Amino acid sequence: MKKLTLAALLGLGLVSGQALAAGWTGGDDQQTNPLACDGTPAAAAAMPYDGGAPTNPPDRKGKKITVVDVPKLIGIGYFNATSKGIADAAAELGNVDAKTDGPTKANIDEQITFLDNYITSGVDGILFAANDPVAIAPVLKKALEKGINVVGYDANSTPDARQWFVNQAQFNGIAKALVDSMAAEIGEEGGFAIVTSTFTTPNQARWIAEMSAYAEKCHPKMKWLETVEAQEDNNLSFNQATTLINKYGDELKGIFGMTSVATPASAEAVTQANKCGNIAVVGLATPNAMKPYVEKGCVKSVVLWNPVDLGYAAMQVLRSVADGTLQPGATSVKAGKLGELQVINGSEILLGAPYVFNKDNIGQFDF
Amino acid sequence: MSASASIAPPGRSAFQRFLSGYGQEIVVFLSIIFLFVVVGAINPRFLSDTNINSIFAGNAYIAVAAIGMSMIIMAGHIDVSVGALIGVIATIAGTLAVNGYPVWIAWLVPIIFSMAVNAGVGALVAYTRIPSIVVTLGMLSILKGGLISATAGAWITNMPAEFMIAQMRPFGIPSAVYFMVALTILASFFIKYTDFGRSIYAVGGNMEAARAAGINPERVVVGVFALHGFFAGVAGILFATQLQVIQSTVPPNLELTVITASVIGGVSILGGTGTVIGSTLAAILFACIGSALIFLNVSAYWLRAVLGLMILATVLADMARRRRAK
Amino acid sequence: MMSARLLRHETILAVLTVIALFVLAMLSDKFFTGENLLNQGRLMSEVGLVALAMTFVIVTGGIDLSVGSILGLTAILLGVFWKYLGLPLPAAIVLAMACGTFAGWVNGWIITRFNVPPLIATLATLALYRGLAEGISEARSVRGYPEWFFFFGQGEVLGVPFQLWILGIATVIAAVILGLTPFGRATYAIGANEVAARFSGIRVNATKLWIYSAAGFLSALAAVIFVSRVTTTRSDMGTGLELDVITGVVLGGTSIFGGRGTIIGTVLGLILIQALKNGLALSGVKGDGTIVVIGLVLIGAILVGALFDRNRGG
Amino acid sequence: MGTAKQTGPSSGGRDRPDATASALPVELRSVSKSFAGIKVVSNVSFDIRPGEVHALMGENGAGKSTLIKIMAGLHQADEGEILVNGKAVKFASPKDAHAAGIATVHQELLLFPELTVAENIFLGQTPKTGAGLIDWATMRRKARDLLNSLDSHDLDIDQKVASLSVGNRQRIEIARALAQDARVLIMDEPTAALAEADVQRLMAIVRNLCARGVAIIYVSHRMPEIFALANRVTVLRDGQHVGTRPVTEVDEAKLVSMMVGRSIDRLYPAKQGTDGDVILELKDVSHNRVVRNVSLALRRGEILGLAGLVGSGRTETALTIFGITPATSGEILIDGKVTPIASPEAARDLGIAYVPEDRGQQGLIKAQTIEENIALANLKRLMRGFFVDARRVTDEAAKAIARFGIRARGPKQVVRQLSGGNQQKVVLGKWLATNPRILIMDEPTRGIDVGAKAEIHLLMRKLAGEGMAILMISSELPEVLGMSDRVLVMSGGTVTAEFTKAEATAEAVGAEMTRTRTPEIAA
Repeated sequence: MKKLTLAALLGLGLVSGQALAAGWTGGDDQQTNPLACDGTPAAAAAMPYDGGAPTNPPDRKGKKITVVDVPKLIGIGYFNATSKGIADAAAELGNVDAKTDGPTKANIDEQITFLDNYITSGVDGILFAANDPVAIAPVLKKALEKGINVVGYDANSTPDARQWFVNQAQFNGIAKALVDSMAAEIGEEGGFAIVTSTFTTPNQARWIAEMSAYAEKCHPKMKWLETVEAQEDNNLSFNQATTLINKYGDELKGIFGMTSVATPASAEAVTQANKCGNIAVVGLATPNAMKPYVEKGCVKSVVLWNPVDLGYAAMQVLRSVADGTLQPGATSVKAGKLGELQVINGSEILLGAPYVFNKDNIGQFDF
Repeated sequence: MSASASIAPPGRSAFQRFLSGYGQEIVVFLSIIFLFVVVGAINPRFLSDTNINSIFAGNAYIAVAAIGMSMIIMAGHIDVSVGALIGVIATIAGTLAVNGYPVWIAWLVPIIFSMAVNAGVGALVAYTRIPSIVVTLGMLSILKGGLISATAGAWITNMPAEFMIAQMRPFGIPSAVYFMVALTILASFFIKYTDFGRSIYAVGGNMEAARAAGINPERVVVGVFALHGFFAGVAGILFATQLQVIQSTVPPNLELTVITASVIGGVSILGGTGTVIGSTLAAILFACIGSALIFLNVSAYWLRAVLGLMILATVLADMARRRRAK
Repeated sequence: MMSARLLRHETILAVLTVIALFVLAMLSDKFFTGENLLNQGRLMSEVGLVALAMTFVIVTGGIDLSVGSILGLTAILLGVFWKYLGLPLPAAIVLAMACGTFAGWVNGWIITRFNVPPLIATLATLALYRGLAEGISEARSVRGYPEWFFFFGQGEVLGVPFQLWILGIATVIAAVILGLTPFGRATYAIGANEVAARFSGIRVNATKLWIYSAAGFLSALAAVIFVSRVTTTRSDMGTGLELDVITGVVLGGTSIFGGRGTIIGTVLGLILIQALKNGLALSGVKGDGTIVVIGLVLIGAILVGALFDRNRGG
Repeated sequence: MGTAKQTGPSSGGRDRPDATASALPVELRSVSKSFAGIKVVSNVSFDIRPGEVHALMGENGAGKSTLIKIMAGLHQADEGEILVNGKAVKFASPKDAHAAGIATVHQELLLFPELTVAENIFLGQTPKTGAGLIDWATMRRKARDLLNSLDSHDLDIDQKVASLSVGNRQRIEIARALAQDARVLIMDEPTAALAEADVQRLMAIVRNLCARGVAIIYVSHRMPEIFALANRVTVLRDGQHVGTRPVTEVDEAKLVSMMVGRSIDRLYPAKQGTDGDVILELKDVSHNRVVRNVSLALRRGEILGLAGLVGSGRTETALTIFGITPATSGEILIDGKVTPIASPEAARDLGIAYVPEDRGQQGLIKAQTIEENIALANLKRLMRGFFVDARRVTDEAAKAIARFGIRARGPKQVVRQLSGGNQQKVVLGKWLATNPRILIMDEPTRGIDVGAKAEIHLLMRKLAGEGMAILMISSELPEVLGMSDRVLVMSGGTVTAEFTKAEATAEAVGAEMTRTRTPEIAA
């Protein structure tokens, strides 16, 4: 009886697995916009400003403002780094009182509650990284209505719910960087798998969708094998990556790590399986976590923008918005030591090209 | 009313005793064998020594934590804070190791800390009679919040190689597997052959009767929690040393996994019954299922649903078996 | 059940809540404002609705860990019915809620039909329902609901958030059912001694089925309000909801062993937690600190209650 | 009591009972104990001699249980002292009492269902190997020997206790006491839950123990056992020591009057009125294999006694009539009409009431108040609109308290705090409030003291006189014979004999009960 049930379940699983094996699992269903294979920048159509505006904000020009930063979650390396950037910028500016607070897990409801509380407590500015672009919109709009300046970074909301969004790198840009790196390491016909956080995490889902589109366009013979979920959990990521290695054997030439947790864990799995050099790990990660693998040569390159810079830029942008120096329609903004940053897509500010860490430069970073 | 079942001749054979004592464990064990056979037939790589190694090693820390959890549940209690505690232990261990303390201190101090914390929880449960689920629910909040306050989630890296005990591979087998096996055997032995071990069942089965039999139930409860602290401590060390990086956060849903392992392994949530072998087998079964689903190309979207169905099937099979036994 | 003996915990809790409100109001002048309090009511509505049903569940000596997953599943079904099956939104809402209620009924069915302890049964369905939500949605969000739908989660009636009305009405109904009706008496009796209840002609299984179905229904209702409030549907909605709900109910004095507990207590427990979360945040305490405080308050409140009981009861 | 005074200087607590004749195994001197300011045991002194059966009697609430708990180390006396072998001792815990050679077989058997028979016997003092580990082989062997010495060869020492009968469990408790080398064994109502055959077996065991020099403190309400077993009897009333007499110097009436402070002349009230029509009839009713083709008819105004051993299908038949375990075949007729009864609710609505055998588990919700308990079976009737009418609930309880003479502070007292007899009256009150026509009483006076027992018997008679049909199940043969207008004997799940009042003698019914004795009663 028991065994029959089990067998039936497994059978069911098999069938559903095959049925769904057509596309890449883990991507979202929004429109993709793959870049050209040779890297020619896409002709960016100038878009009008599509961000929102605070209702009757007080004149904050040059005055001391309180700013709260509510990232997706607190307690992970990545948002520690952005938080550090924000604190750095605040210290440099001198007239900002900034702090970071947020939920302990990437939970839309809790994030909304945090934002709501800070709106009530009367902050002047909000920095956020959205767990869900739509879910967060109502509370951000409420902040705008209260005259609070709202700037996003890392993970966007719907544009009208915030003023500006500091985009660390465009989705298609990241996708191209990742897929190109992988192709360079494993060749045009290699098989690879993806370890992501969850299928519902917007950025990851977006990247995977863009990667799929770009790979189809520019590296059509590369073979996507599988996408697995691993939360933001080190050990689970490690286990999942190890299982992938065991399952596909030589068929698996590379693993994409889609989060700053999954990438080092995948590298660890490759290391512990003694497959360094046989299986490439390409992914998004922070340099500190990757140093051991990069220095040992197990991982050649890690793609990431500098999250400290991202936080720094977000804080600078918020200050400019509060001061009124950044107005809708601007094409660039001054961001302290980062210099002039470009405005794209109407109301987004581009941090720059993604940074590629390798054996030579990784030692210089500490975050 | 149980006439037919119980007219057994006095003193049954050792084999009969074995069977009657390990009903659910056998179900779980057979499930593992079944998975190995079926999945192995479909994809022989499932049975490669590396994959078997990773199945056993991957969930070893869960199995170790489930040993302690099983004892807690046998004694009629529960601990929903074990996941948070393991996170805290891993962080303490990693911090000590990175700051140059000898590795044995980095291993031992967190375990002692874990035992002390849980003994405190046990004392609160035993002497104030607050239900353990309430105390540990509170502890979950305290440990989780406290950990984040203390570390701000900074990752711990660059730990010395000799600290990474879970990565050592004596005779080609991950050391976590040795821990899992040794502690399971040791705990079974302890439960079977010591007064304290037997009194866990007694306290879980009937607290007042235990008192009348000369057992001090409060002391047993504190002891069981402290023991659970020991296993959680070892689990935390294995967890911390499995990878080069310690996240210093609370591993998500770990407490549910650990409790599920104990329960699927045959520990009755009502207390008084169960074995630790069952929970270890269940932890291995989970690793098996997780691995098998990937090997069978079960769409990752449906993975959790299949897992839930499997838990349900196991539970219902157990219920049917118990009903038949009656 | 309404005897003074059992209301003692509620009294302690009420005093504690008043003290907390007072202290928090002293710490931040933004706390004790009508706007903030109403807004907090809005934020606690989903947890509150589920906690009402959870009170019944725990009073019978059971527990339901799957409520968060039912919330997620209902939210997903709502979106899928509307967007992918093309049903009119009102029909999709009703159908999704029916499915959520059914999910609760299935919990009750497993528990009563197969005698599975509730903790285990709902541990399994916790994974199952969440898995169904993920599988059905394939992790895709459903967005773009019509404007009128947002009224449930964002609208106001007479200056009070819509869902707070719902919560208020549901609270009154739940309090009346638990405190004043034969159904409530049966609920307490089952929790205190299920066998004796059965031997007294109480329909134990039917009562439990109703209660678990109600937990499913209120989780589903919470899902609709939640989707309306955040304007989108995701399969991970409601993750961890069960622990928040159980914390509130237990803080409210409901015995985890069954047989005692009140809706008033649950409401007080919820208010205390929400006030602490909000008030401490407004006073500059960070989220992680707040979690620690809530843990301490939970243990402390139950401890004080237990000590009082012992001193008086002997 | 005078004999106890001359305990000379003790030669130490570890002497065997027969070593020094002067050392009494246990002596109590002026022991008192209060709870919450109320003196439950007041100035009680008596002694136990080696090898004697010392009966301890008194109504419920007389202080027997408290006294036992003091001797067992569960409570500590406020005043007075306990001497073991002439040496004053203080028991801080049951462990101390065990060390002093005092063991207790409690009324609620304190066993561990998930441990084996052998383990239950040795829990707390398991045999150890040299390494300090439990020596299972020795433990199993010793358990086997102990049980053999109690003539319990049929018990499987590896079986989990959960599946054993009450009689077997009790033997395990006794074996446990012996394993502790007990020189004094306290038995708290050991026969209360036993079937007649098990009672005989127990009495044999008790005699066997006495012969070995074990002193036994025997608490029981059952007179025949007292006279058959005891050497001396100590009677308590309201916590006071009424007296200690050799059993040869007292008779039943004397003991009763000592216990209740007055004399009760008639134990069983006479029948009033005549029987009416058949109201309940069973035709070949079966439930699985425990109730087999039971046929019986119950008339208005009649008390029908259902006798039989435990496991003979008496209670199971009652459960089937009451809808707990609905009939799987056969017909139940009420007022001559075939009426399927699928649930207790249906049974109640048909006017059937069932006062179950296990008061604590099935009859009452001990944690709730008297009024809550009484209302539970009457919720539909006590409603106003959709709500339970709290005032009528209280009134109903007050009525029951007055009607049945329940000794309680009021309707809002928690049932747990009441004595056994008063608890039983609450159960009765709950069911009589439903205005039943058929009353099934399963062991109506189990564990109830003499006074309350007489009251309940009187009440049953009165109800029958008013036209109620009563089906009584009892393991006490005198009760069956004294109360029933007719007696049915059950065995192996079916009715094997019927006796009229005149035919029903102890010999005839007893013989019928044990005639078709099946081996299964042992398990």
